[in-house]
Amino acid sequence: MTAFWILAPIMVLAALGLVLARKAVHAALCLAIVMISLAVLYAAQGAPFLFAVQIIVYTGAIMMLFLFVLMLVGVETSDSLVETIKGQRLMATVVGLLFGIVGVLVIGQAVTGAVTGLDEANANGNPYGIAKLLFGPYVLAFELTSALLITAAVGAMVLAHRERLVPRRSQADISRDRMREYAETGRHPGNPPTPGVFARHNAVDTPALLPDGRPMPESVSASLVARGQVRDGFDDDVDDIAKAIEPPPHAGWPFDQEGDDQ
Amino acid sequence: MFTADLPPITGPDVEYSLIAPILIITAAAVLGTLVEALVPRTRRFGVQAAVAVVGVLAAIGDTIWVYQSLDAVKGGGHSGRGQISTEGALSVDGPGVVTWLLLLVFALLSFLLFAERRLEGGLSAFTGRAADAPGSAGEAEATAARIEHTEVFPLASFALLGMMVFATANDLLTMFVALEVLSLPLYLMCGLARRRRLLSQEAALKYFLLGAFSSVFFLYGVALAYGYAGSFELGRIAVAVSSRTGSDTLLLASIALMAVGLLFKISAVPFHSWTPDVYQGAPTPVTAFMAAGTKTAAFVALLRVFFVAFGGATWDWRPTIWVIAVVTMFLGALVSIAQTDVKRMLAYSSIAHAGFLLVGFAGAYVGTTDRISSVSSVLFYLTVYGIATIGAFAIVTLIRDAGGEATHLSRWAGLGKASPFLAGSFALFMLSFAGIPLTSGFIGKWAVFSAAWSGGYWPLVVIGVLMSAVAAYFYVRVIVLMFFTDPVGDGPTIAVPSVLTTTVIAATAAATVFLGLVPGPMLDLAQHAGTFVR
Amino acid sequence: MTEYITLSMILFTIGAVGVLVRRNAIVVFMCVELMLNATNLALVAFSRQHGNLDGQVAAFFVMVVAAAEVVVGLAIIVSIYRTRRTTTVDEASLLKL
Amino acid sequence: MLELAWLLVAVPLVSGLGLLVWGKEGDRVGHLIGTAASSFSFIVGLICFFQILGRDEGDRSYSKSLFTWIEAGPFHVDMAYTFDQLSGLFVLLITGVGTLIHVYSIGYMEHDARRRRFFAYLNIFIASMLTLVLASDYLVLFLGWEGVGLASYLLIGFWQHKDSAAAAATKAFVVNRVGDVGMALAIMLMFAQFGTTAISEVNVSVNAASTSTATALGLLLLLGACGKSAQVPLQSWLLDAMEGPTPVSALIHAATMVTAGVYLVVRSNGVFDASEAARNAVIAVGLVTLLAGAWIGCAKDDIKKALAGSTMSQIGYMMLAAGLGPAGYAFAIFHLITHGFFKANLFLGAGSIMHGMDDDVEMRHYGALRAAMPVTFITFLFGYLAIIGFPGFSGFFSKDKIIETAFGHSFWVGLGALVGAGVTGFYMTRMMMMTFFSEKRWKEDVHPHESPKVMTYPLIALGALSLLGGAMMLGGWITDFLEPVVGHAEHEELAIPAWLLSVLITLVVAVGVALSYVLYSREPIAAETPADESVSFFSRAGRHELYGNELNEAVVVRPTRHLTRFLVFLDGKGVDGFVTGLADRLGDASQLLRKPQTGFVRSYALSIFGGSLVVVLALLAARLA
Amino acid sequence: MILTVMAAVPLLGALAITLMPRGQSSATAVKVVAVAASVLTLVLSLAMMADYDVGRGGYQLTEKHVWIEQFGVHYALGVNGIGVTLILLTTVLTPIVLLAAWDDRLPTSRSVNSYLAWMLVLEGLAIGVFSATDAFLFYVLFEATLVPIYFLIGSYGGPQRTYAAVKFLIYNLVGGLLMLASIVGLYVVTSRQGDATYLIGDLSNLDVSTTTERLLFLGFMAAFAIKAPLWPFHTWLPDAAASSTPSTQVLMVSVIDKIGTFGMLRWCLELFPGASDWASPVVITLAVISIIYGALLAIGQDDLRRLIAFTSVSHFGFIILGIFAFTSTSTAGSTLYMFNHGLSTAALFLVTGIMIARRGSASIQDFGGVQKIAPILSGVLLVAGLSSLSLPGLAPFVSEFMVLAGTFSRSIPAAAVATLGIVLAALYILLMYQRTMTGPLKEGTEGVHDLKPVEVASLAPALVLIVGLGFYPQPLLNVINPAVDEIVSHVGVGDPAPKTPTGLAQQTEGGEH
Repeated sequence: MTAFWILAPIMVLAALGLVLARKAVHAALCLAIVMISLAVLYAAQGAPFLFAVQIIVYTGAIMMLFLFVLMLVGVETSDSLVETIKGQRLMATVVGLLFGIVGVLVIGQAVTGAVTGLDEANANGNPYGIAKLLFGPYVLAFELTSALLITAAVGAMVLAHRERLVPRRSQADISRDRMREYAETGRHPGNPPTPGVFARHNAVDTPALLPDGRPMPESVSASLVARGQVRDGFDDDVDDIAKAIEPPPHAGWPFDQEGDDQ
Repeated sequence: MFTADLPPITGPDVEYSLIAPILIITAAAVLGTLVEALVPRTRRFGVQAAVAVVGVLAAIGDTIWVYQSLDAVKGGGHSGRGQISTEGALSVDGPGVVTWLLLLVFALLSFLLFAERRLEGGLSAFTGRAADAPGSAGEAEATAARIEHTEVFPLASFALLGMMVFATANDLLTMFVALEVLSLPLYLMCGLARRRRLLSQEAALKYFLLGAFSSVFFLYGVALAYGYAGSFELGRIAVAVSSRTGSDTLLLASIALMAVGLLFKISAVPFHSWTPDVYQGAPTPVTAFMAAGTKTAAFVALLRVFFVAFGGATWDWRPTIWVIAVVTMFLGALVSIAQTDVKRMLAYSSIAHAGFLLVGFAGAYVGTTDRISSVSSVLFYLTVYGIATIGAFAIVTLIRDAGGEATHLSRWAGLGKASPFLAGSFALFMLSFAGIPLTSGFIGKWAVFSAAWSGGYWPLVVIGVLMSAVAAYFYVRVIVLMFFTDPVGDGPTIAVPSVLTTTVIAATAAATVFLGLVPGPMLDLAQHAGTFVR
Repeated sequence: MTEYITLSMILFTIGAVGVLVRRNAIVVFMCVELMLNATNLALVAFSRQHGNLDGQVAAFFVMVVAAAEVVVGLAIIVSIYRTRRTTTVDEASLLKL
Repeated sequence: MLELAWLLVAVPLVSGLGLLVWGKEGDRVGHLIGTAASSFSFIVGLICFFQILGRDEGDRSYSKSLFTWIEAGPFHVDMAYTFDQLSGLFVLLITGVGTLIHVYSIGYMEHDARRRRFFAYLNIFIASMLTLVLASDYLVLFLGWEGVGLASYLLIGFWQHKDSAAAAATKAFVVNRVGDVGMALAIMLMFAQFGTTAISEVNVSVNAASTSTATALGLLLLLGACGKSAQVPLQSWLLDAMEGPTPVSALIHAATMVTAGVYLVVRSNGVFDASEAARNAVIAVGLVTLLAGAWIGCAKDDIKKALAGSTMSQIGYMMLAAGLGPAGYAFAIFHLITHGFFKANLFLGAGSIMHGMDDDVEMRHYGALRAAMPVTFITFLFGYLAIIGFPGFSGFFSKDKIIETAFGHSFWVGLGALVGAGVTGFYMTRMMMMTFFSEKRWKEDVHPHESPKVMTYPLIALGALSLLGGAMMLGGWITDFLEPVVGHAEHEELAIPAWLLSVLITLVVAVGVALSYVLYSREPIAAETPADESVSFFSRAGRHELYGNELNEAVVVRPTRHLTRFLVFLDGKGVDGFVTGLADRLGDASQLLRKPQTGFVRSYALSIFGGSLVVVLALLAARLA
Repeated sequence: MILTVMAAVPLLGALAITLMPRGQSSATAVKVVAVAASVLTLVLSLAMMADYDVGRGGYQLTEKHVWIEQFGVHYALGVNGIGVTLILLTTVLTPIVLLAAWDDRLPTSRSVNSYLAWMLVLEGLAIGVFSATDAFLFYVLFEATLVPIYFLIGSYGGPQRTYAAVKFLIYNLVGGLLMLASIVGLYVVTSRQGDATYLIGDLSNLDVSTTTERLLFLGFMAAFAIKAPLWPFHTWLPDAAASSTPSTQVLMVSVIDKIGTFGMLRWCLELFPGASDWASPVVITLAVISIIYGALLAIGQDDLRRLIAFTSVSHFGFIILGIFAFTSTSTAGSTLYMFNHGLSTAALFLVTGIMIARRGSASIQDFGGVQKIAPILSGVLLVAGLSSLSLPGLAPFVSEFMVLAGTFSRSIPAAAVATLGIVLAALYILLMYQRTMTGPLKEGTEGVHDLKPVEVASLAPALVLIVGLGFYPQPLLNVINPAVDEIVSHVGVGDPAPKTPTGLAQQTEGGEH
């Protein structure tokens, strides 16, 4: 009983943590706490076999799977605190509270009758008792779980496995291709310089300058070239910019300009 | 070291001949999995389809044999036909075997739709490579390479296996496992549509999360039932219920929570909300399979649990079922009026039909040998509903435009002119759904209403007929659209199906008319099935 | 006995509320697992009360089922993540009305 | 011949229907066939009449059932006819006057393209009217009753291209239908009360029934009679009915059909004998109509309408007489017959005048026609003298008797009848003055001329009958003759001798005539009708037919129209609106209920969670409750 | 057997037509086949009349086969006088209607094949409905008639056809489904007492509690009241009539709506006499309201088709009134009225249909002075109209008067108010006639030429029957009376005896006669 009273608050808190933790990883850890505590309770309840399975299968395998997927989708993801569905949180709380109260009052308190205890059932050891049931009345369910597992395996394959349709291209293949291409079409195997290299501006519309000072049009995105938005990047730009910065020589006051227009 | 001390565990006693249909389907599913691994891709699809169809056909044959031999195995003491087998895990009884037959027939028709490859230019309705993101280069590559997920056949066979066990499970634990066996493949298959994959994946996610959520409720109900009776076996629970051993509130909570899980599967309000989304998003052949099969299996399981295990508490649960039936009929019928998508509309119609089925269930009428009972009426209704549903979804697969199936209702305008027979068949299914006489739907309605009235619930019958009028409104609107409205623009194209889909449509339409005109044999079957074996 | 069932009920409810309030599909799914665990607790407790092992066997089955379910569920979540780059369930709301 | 008396009806009916169906080829001979059919009926009628005359006084009624018309449960109606003294007289009047009018119409309608059809309608009318008077069952009578209504409708609206004619026809039919309601209810009451609708049986059985039943029956029959005979309050259609061709006005709206009400009352003598209240109602109706019709007759400038007012008034006399019980029945019939002669004469005369005046009916456009149309003038004069009751002429005898009997009943009724006689003298003299005397007021290019012989011969015949019809009264022949049918009446002695009353009546009439003569000869008559404002209230009211139409409009037509409009609105917005509204609400509800389908999986989960809570609570509640 | 054959012939004809090629070239052949099938049915119905023993009463020409054993449903046919009358009406009207549909201009791209096929289907189903002696079979066929009409309105009607078709279907379906509830109830009731059965012979001696009987009755009555159509359930009719072709209107109003009144007579009264008696005050009130309300609304209509529809509401009021007065006179009158109303409404719908087709408008305002250019047309309209206003000498009068006379002996106020309907009838018919046919020729009406021979040929039989039955209805009444007597005695209210029977009077008066 002691174990229960120690573990129960921990489990409830951990469960609440699962619900309230912003980070998914924290939630997963909270769940792991619940599960391990449960395992202990199983042991206390005369279910040593389940104690082991809970630790191995649940906490070990299932939780790891969760964590693994969490890693996959980004371990840092965290829920925003703003509830987007109107009233969802309120209703969830209200329904949850009511359900909990009804459950605890009606169901929890309704469990009456003497506790038989498992001493007799576990007479030959807990695993033996379980095995006897597994291969007795529950043999069909037991066999059915195999269908479940096959389904799970096939399902995971279907959804996650990308069947390779073309042979995998290794780095060697790629480099060989590049060289062949260079030989046949003259396409340079190396990367072109990025825009703005050595140029006056490092903007994307400014071609890189080759060591000999010639601009290299290929360094600018083809679409910019097509739109004709490429700067040439040479010195005459300087004049343009100077003009843009300095006022024109015979510029008057703004109101004078208005008068000039007339 | 302990081995010597322990008494040996005797092997289970399994009546293989009785549960052979289940074994055949299991074998087909496993074989399918192996085919996936061993048969080259080019021939895989055909082999898979053949394995699945042959498996189902064999199972059908065996089921008929089992049904005929039920009388022989009838033991003394109980009123039903058949017996409890496999150490109490399955009850191979009249209603159960009839349900097997129904499930197998629905599966056969659905598998034919699965195997249809002419509509997508030689490819099936399932995505080529589910792992590719929709619209990605990989997807195009997969399409170009003409690869297909032939795994749907073994998956569907597993689902079928789950359904069959679910409908005949005699203990709650087997029932729970079967529930998962039937659900998991369906979750997966929902996400495999070739077109509109975003919707399809979303449907899979929703179905999965909500399915898992609701099955936990079912499981908790099972746990409470175990807490109440100390056993998972339906018969033992029934004994506990009638002897009122445990705490009543525990029993009631158990009934309620198990009802939640089961009502979720049959899409009764307020556990229906997944239905429209999933039906719309899933690949249409899967929707057909799911709509007909899941509902049938789940409903028979519902009947079994409530009549066998909780039969002693009928007066506790009947009023609630009553109300749920009304609300389900009402909401399903009403909301379908506002739908503009054919598949969603059929989904809401499926909700409404769940309500009508619940009417028959709420009657909780045991009946005599020559009278329509709740079980036989529901079985008949499931038959006609399943057949018409598969037929309707089969037609949905044929009405297409550039983006795949043209499911928006406005695209169906003027279909009657473009293809009178297709539109006529769809109209026939709609009329059957609406319960117009001379179609099977009418006899079905009649049967469930008479069961309800026989059970003393005539106001429910009156509400039921009024709700059918509301429901009829939108079925009629579809007919208006197809026959009385001129097409907007070019109208959709009507894909020319292969013999597979054609067979399905022809067979379902013929069955709908036949069961409307000559319902006797099927009624006989449903009625002769008798009651559940305890 | 009562306290075990009460604890189980509390955990179950917390799990259910978690399903309703969390938006990360994985966390939602974890909440479902919490509910399953709560159920297992009840089963084990009832098993001891009735003095038979059926409850424990059931709990064992639940674990197996949960394992399979997790595989399938995470596969679905991953495949959605590949498409949408998110695991928020609210984002998956194209199908509605 | 009596057993073949059904030919009376059959021949004109077949002829009429045949003429209708026959195409254009029938146009040449249609009128001849029609006249021949009518003449045939007259001859058959005459033979039959003499056959019953030849029988014993008590055995003059001949009944024959042709076939069972309707039989269902206790309801049994034979298609049977009874040829007795009363119907015999009517048969002669109808076929006699009818044939004359057929002949007249040959000329009158000569230039009408649809003359064949006109004769067909006339034949149908003759057949229906004969059915009415020969019927030995009220329902068969009703068949004829409505048949004449139909013929009247068709003939009033014969010139359908005129809106006014069409409207008048509709009005006539509809107003008659109001009367028919009474008639129909009376027949139903008979069936419910006596289990039969045979006239003879009803008239006997009514004695065994309560007085209130008899009164109800009498009043209902009176309502029917009012409709058909244009008695107040259902008088309004008759003046409009003058839109029909003049021979129609003569035959239907003067001589025969409009007197059917009187016939009905006399035929149902058993009923009226059994209820004094019903009789008094008849008297009241008759008296009021008598005066009202006379009043209208004084004010109308349209010759046909003036005559129509006069017809109303004269029928009022008959009605009054019929209401006086056994004492008056015979006189009512007598006056009916003489009126048939002279009023047909007057109408045909009017038609002859219109024929010569280019169909102008306005008396103010007449004047000094006596020279232009001598035959018409003379015959019209005979009719005039007969109607005002000039001693020796037929009207003198018949009206005299009625007024005498009225005084016998009550002084005030008698006084009313007497005043009516005076007014009759006034308006008829006015008509004579305006038409044949005074100065010419003809319109330009109107050249009055005498009508062709085919028209004048009937006039002459009718003129002769107007003079000689009174001979029937010689020795009280008609009262004796009709006694087996209408019952015996003790002759009541008046306070003053009969001859003195006759003199008094003649004096009163003379005063009326003189007053009129003075009024219309003193100064020239205006060629145009003076404006309403310039004439006295009496004239104005008379012109407006005592505001009967306005009353109908206000009391019946307008409320009905409003009710109809309201109901059309109600049907659309209320009855149908409820249903369509329900459908709309369902649509709204549908839109509303799809809202929770938000697409958010968490909302769905909430509904599942909430639903499970509700189910748990419901089950617990069901146990606790 | 002959009943089955009679119902099957039109259905087979319809099948044949469906299989025939579509398009202009084969249109005439299709029409000929359709008319031939209907004429063959008419001949068969005359043969049926020959077979039918008028004097014997009861159900004759019966046949019975088990259909759905589990429900106790039989394929059972048989006719009594009422059924014979209505079958005759159906078989007489269908050839007329098909002939009249010869020149119907259908909406573009709709085939004449299915148009005529649906009509023949309707005829076959109607014959089935009128001869079914199994409640379930009756219900099935009753509901099945909805489908052909639905397609006839929806596919071939006017601009509002979709709305009208849906309204028609839903309205009638609501009623039908309520009846389904009662049909289910009948099963429950009979199976509790022994074997489930739907045969009318077994059902008419049902032993049920008063409440159950009333509930079952209400279900049946709901369907029939909507079908009939009784106020306030009538609003589907004007819309449906205004949106369909003349032939559809005739089949719908003259034949199919009769199923409502027929059903009241055969099923409500025979199965639930006590409940019928219980409900009669309400039904009679509604019937009287229908009479007056329908007539007043007819006066207020501008659309010819709606006008006739409302006149039918009024006339159906009379029929229902007669049925629920429970006297042999009124009930026989109602039955006869069903036949007569069928004829007169058919004539009205067909002739106005011709007018509307030629004028291109159904608005009364668009007509005027047609008589001048189309005398035969106007004559036919007038005769049809006069029969509609129950002019004595035309068929409807006899029946209307029988209804009123019978009702009068049961309820004077009802009869008195109903009688006012005859004034309103005169108003709506004659005003319509006046506005369309008389007066000067209205502009735009010139195209309304006179009837063509084929039109005369199609209308003539109806008119001849209208006149003939007006003077000599006895042949039909002889057929009707035995059946009606059985029903009235089954209801058990009995004919009210005359208060002062003639015999009594003669005795007391001592032979004054």
